[in-house]
Amino acid sequence: LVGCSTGSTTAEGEPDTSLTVGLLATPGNLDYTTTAGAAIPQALLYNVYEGLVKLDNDGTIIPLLATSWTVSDDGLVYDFLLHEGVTFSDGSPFTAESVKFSLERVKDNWTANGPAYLDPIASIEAVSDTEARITLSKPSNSWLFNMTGPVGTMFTESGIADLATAPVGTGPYTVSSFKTGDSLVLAANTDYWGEAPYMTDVTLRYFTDATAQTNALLSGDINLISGISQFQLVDQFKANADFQVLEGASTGEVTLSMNNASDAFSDVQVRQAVMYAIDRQAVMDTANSGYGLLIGSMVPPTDPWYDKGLADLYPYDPEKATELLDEAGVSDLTVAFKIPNLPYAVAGAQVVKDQLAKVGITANVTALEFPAVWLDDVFSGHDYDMSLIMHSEPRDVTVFAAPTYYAGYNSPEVMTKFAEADAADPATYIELMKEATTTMAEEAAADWLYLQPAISLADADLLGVPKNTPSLALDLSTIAR
Amino acid sequence: MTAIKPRTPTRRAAGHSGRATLWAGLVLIGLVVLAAVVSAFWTPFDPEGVFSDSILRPPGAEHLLGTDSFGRDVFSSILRGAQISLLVGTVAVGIAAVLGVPFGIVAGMNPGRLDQFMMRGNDISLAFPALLLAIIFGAIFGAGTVTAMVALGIGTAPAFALIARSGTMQIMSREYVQAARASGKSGLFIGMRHILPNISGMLIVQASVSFGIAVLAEAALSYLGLGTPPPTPSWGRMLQDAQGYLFIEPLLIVWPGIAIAIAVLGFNLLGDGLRDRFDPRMQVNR
Amino acid sequence: MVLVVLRRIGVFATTVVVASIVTFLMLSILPGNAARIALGVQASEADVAAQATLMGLDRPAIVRYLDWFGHVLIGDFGTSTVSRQPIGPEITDALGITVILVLTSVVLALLFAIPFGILTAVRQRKPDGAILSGISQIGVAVPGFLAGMLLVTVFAVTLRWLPAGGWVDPGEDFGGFLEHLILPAIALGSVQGAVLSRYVRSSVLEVMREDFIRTARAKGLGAGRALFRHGLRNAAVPVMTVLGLQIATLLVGAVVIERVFSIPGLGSLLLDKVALRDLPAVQGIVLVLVVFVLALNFLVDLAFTVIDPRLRSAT
Amino acid sequence: MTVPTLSVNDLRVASPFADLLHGISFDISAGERVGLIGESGSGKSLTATSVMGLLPETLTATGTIRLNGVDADLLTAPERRLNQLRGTTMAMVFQEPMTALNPLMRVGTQVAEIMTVHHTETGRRQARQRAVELLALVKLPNPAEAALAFPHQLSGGQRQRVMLAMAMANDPLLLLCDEPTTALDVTVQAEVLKLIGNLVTERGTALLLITHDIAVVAEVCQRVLVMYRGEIVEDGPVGRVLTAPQHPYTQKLIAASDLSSVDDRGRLHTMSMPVVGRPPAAVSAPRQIHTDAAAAVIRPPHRAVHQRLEPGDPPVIFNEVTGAPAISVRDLSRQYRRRGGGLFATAPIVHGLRDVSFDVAEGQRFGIVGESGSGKSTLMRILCALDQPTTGTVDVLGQPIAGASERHLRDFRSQVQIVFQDPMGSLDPRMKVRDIVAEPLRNVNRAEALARVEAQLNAVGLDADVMNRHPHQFSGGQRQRISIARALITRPRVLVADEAVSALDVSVRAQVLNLLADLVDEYQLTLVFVSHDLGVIRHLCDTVAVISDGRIVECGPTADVYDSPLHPYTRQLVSATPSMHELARRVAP
Ligand SMILES: Nc1ncnc2c1ncn2[C@@H]1O[C@H](COP(=O)(O)OP(=O)(O)OP(=O)(O)O)[C@@H](O)[C@H]1O
Ligand SMILES: Nc1ncnc2c1ncn2[C@@H]1O[C@H](COP(=O)(O)OP(=O)(O)OP(=O)(O)O)[C@@H](O)[C@H]1O
Ligand SMILES: [Mg+2]
Ligand SMILES: [Mg+2]
Repeated sequence: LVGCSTGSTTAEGEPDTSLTVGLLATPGNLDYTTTAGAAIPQALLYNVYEGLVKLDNDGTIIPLLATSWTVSDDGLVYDFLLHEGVTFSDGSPFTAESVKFSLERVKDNWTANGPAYLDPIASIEAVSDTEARITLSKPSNSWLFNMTGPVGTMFTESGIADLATAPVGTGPYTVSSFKTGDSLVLAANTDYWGEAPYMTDVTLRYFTDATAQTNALLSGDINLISGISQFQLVDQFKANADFQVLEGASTGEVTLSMNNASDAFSDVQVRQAVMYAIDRQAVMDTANSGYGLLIGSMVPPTDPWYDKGLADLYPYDPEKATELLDEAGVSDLTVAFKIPNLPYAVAGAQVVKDQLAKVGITANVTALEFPAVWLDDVFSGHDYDMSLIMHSEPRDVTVFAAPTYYAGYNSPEVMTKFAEADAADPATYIELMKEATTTMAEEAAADWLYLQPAISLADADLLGVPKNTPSLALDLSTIAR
Repeated sequence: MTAIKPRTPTRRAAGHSGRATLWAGLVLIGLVVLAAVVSAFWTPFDPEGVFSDSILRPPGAEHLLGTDSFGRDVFSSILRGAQISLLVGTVAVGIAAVLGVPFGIVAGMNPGRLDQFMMRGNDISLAFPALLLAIIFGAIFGAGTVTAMVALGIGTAPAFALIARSGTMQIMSREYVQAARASGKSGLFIGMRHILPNISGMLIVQASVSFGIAVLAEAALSYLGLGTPPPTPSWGRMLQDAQGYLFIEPLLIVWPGIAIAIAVLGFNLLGDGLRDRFDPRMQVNR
Repeated sequence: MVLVVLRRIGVFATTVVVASIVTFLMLSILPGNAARIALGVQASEADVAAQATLMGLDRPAIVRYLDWFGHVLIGDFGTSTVSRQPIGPEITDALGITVILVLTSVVLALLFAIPFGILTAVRQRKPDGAILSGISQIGVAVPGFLAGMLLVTVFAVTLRWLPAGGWVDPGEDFGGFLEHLILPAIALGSVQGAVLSRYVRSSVLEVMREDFIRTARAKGLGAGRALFRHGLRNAAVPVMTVLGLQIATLLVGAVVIERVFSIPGLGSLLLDKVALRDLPAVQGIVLVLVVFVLALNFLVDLAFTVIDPRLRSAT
Repeated sequence: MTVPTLSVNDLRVASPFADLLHGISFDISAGERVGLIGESGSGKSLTATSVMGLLPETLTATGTIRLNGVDADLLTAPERRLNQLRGTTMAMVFQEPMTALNPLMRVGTQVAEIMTVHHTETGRRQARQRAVELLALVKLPNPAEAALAFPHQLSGGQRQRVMLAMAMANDPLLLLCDEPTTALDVTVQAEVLKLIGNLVTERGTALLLITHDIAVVAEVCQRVLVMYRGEIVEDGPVGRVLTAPQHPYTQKLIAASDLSSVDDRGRLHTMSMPVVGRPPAAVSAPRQIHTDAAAAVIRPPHRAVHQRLEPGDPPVIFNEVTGAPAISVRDLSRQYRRRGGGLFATAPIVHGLRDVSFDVAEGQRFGIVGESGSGKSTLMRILCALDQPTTGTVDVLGQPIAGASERHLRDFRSQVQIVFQDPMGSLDPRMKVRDIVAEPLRNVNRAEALARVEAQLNAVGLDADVMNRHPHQFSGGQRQRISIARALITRPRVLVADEAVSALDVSVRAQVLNLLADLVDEYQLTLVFVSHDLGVIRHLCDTVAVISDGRIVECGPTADVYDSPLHPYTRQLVSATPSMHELARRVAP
């Protein structure tokens, strides 16, 4: 790296252990127990905060603060064995009591980031300092997965006074400064119980403009962009020896949602007509410069019940679409297409609108301010016919199927299957999940256009940059130079 | 005493360079208007469609200025974009004038308490610049061309009020206003028949300058995502879209940049030219 | 005398109060549920309602206004619903950045505009004057953020001389501060400079037609000296008015450049807070901006009094 | 044979569009005082600015201008050389004292500058001291303090003295004065002229004094040049030119300047170039005072003077009329609070009028004379209900108008009309003459209005075909006729004229005065005529009130007041207003 004017270039021989990462969504504060959004977990989960388990880069659940665990045969009792000698960054020790304290807090004190995920828990017991027993009220396949996310975070009683600005966790980093809208600086936790991270000073710099972010990388202000949105630049970076391009999978399904409860889309034939009318490849080509994966359902390849074939369920066939519309007795369909004012949605919507027009559907596009107005109108108010948004939470298909959800998809059969699946043994779990998600695809609950690629750009000399983003976290501990 | 000789060589000489400016401005504005009118009936390609098979073509015989990331013909978009620019300018300036001018005239015609009071009000609205209003209005009513135009209009109104007021105060001291009052004419009559026509010169200058500012502001708002939503082509949006392709197709940023510059330059030159014409000093031979 | 000062301050205070009411009213009709935004899409309606009560969103408008403005008067802007921090420091930090940026750019603009404007005025009828004047006209016609983008492309991305954006506090690392300041200040200043140079030009042209310049020439001062000794101070008066207005609009207007350069200034803060519906913060920012502008106008008035003896005393 | 100080030879000045000066030549010797007169636009200022080398860039000049002791031709000399000459060898005083000084610089510094620029004083401090001396020389009261004042703190006359001090600072060989007193009051004008005369005589400076006022020339100069359309048409000793003008233009100019000489019909001599002559029929209707049952009896107006107003003195009612006067003013005061003072200064109170009481009888021609700022316009505005008095009552035609609402004034509005000073400013440049004249009419249909406008325009001596033209297409005199037509179209009973001829060239002034006199007779108007020029009042009015500093100080029959002024201020005024005959006598060879 030459001519880098701001990065701290150290003297010859000494390794440069500082890293600056460019990110787009800025956290409003540092408390993800009460503040929604992916930005806080992205910065803090696995870096500052840790749970008993974590999701590795391939999407497998692996031990973290727990060294191992056993599950009773009925699937109701989990016994976790905890690491010894772990302390929080405020010096207090991590014990089974911390587990009890943290998980019990979720129900009453968490308002954001899915407190319901831990509903299956019936009781938590600190058997000894290093043994924690968690009893479920019913068997659940998803809860341990959910434990890898924010709700599984371990807190200490002495460290929750000021979660918004002074997080206290057991992770490899501590927060050394935070300027809203500008940057979050992490410093290596010198008392970390595990292997010390290579990068000792990490600055997360927040940009509001993707171009500014890319420029910062090009000019050497930052070393890494995790999850770029300007895919058109990928080829250019591939050709540039100063940088490396890491292509991975995300859990973000870019979804053309249709309000199943609206007059326009309550008829499954009409929804299917839309499926045929849209050339998903063309949408991806135009809005994403061809980057991404056609999925056809709300399941990314990192989920065990991923079915590759669903991508071809509704091939691009405008004539078929017209036929279906005729059959449904629909003509001159005009729909309110309310999208969030985010770049990918704005780009994708233009292509969708154009293609719908070719089968006689008029889509009136309005770009609503995101999050404020879009949430109010579309998400809470269900006042829309069609929208286009990325669902980035992992394994969110069950949420999507709920009749109260904004998609208005109402299939008791699918809901029952999800419930059965959660309680079933692991093999049946996968089978049932596959069935339910396939049904949703067949009934065209929504048009899952494509899976957003997780593409990161980094200085060529960076090693161990996480490729995939199976969870919300951006795991910095593996990065080296 | 200043002798007034409107048809003297002095005025013609002074107006000479002004005339070139005026014409240059008119020609540039003419180009923009032409683009807007022509594009209402015809553009080489559809500027609002999506053409996945012709993305990012360089300029050539088929696509005069190339195509953008949606495969749209840039030339067609530029032509159509003139409509938005003219619309924003016209409506914003119209709103500003409709709000500001009567306000300024009333204040200027009633020196004393009322004037003081109105001017404090004007100070307050001056403290809410157009961009601030656009941000707030965008949040309240949703971002879009209409919001942008209204915000720009309201934000520009205080400037019109100031100009109208100072013009009115000048005219009020003229003896023909006194004469009209001496014949028992009402304030409304004096405002409409004497003051408005006589300050129209400075108002037109102000309008022309504000027009240019509005075109620039629309571009800035589009850059912030508070302007015209897609797919309606607007020059500001085109700039915003193009900046992501700066390294891939730098020309994409050049064309809308030039279009904006032409429009703004046109209105500024027109304003300068008109100022030379309307400047009272130019008409008074000292 | 004291009475008059008090009266002036009284008028100023009234203006501020009215401005605060306008601000409050305008923002109280913001759509979007701040509580829902804070909690996110998965929160239950009950949680959202509870959160709204917590944020005090359920009280009548007049109560909320009085509560808010009362606290503002004692310097308490309330607590951000997003960052959970007192808003005051957030605003002052961002304001500080924007003010530094704006003032630097205005100084740069003046350094350019004054000589350039005078030159184009003096050489008005010469070809070089016309060409320079044309250049400044084009400068006025270029959107500021385009200038910023081009500067970044050339000096940060291609040449890698300067950072592409961001901000460093002067107290932290002064060199770094300067490096980060240069490009945005130039981007902001170049367009302002072009605009100002037009005003300087017309102002100087105006002054050059004044009788007292002719008097000075008749005394034996050369054209340049006459302009320098007698013209400039007179020409400064209208330019200062414009400058005052410009600084006022720039406080918000800089947001575009702040975006291009990812600078956490006041405009950026406002946009962020509006997006998050952080109402107390938005109200605080808007009020600070408005009061700042009102105060600025007051100071410009004052400055006129210093420059222009005609305003100092009544005849 | 001595070399003249200034020698101008075949000076031609041209703009890209027209020739402005057609080859003029003249000499001025040392110590000689030469006047340059001519109508507006004849090229007087161009001549002077050519000499100074300060012509606008757009104009080109040919010919030669030589200055004694300077080897170069001023027209071709390099700018550097001219800079050395300006302010030392030659100096100039401009017309407009209000704008000719830098408003942001103390006057002392501005005077000192001319010495520091030319290094005629060794240092800044010396220059300052000398500046104070110079200010004393031009008789500024309190020169040391005046030096520290800003221009706006001085009156017009004082500023003109500062200009003069500046011009004299380096003892120039040649002094050019371009209408140095046009903007000043007659009384002040006389002082400044005397000062100029004295200064140049003392130092033997050659003087070129530009003016359009022949009286000014007679006051100061020995020789006079008469300019007409870019040429010098007459050049001779003042006495000779005044008494025996050779060129027809000069003859007319002198005739028109003389307000005391009338022809056999009692009319002033005019320059014979009216656009349309007035139909002679209406002219010589014998003057008769309008009388009816209720009308006031006009006694010969009695003389009254305010020598000095002590508090508690009974107010004097001037020109008191028994019966029903057309205008009756009692204890009228008007104060202004001046705004736009300093940011922190209290608004000072200005007295426009103080305790004014007088009557005007129906049919009377009542003149008001006084210097600038004495309150004349304020009084006129109140009489027309355009302004409200602070205290006091005003009855016009039996109707109290102080405090009356606009609705109650409706009838009054058509009965009382006003004519203003500025021939351009009193006509809306955007309106057609037709609409301007018709403006005061109400409840009249279009056709009738047009007919009345046409008749009225005829009555003021304008053709009907001017109706569709705009004001800028008329000369000053014509514009004033249009103003008069507008004022008379409602057949008012009272006509108020505020400086109605002050802005007109001498040549047109006589025409307008004649017209006014005729119309007042014809329409049996009560006339209130304001002027700062006693000569004009004397010609037009039977009664005059002299106003000074917001008070009437003297009032009586015009001839009496003129011939034997009682109040000191009136005396000053009268002596400053020379008549043509007197001028001729004074300068007679
Ligand atoms: N800069 C100029 N360009 C063109 N024509 C000019 C210029 N200055 C003056 N003139 C014209 O030259 C003629 C003579 O002007 P000048 O100012 O010398 O008149 P004047 O005799 O001084 O009149 P006044 O009594 O009104 O001052 C006028 O017709 C005027 O319009
Ligand atoms: N609107 C006003 N506000 C403040 N002061 C005023 C106003 N009008 C007139 N005055 C002041 O009142 C005094 C009388 O003014 P007025 O105009 O009546 O004088 P004038 O005799 O008509 O003078 P001139 O011969 O210059 O026209 C002056 O000192 C003037 O400055
Ligand atoms: Mg002149
Ligand atoms: Mg007056």
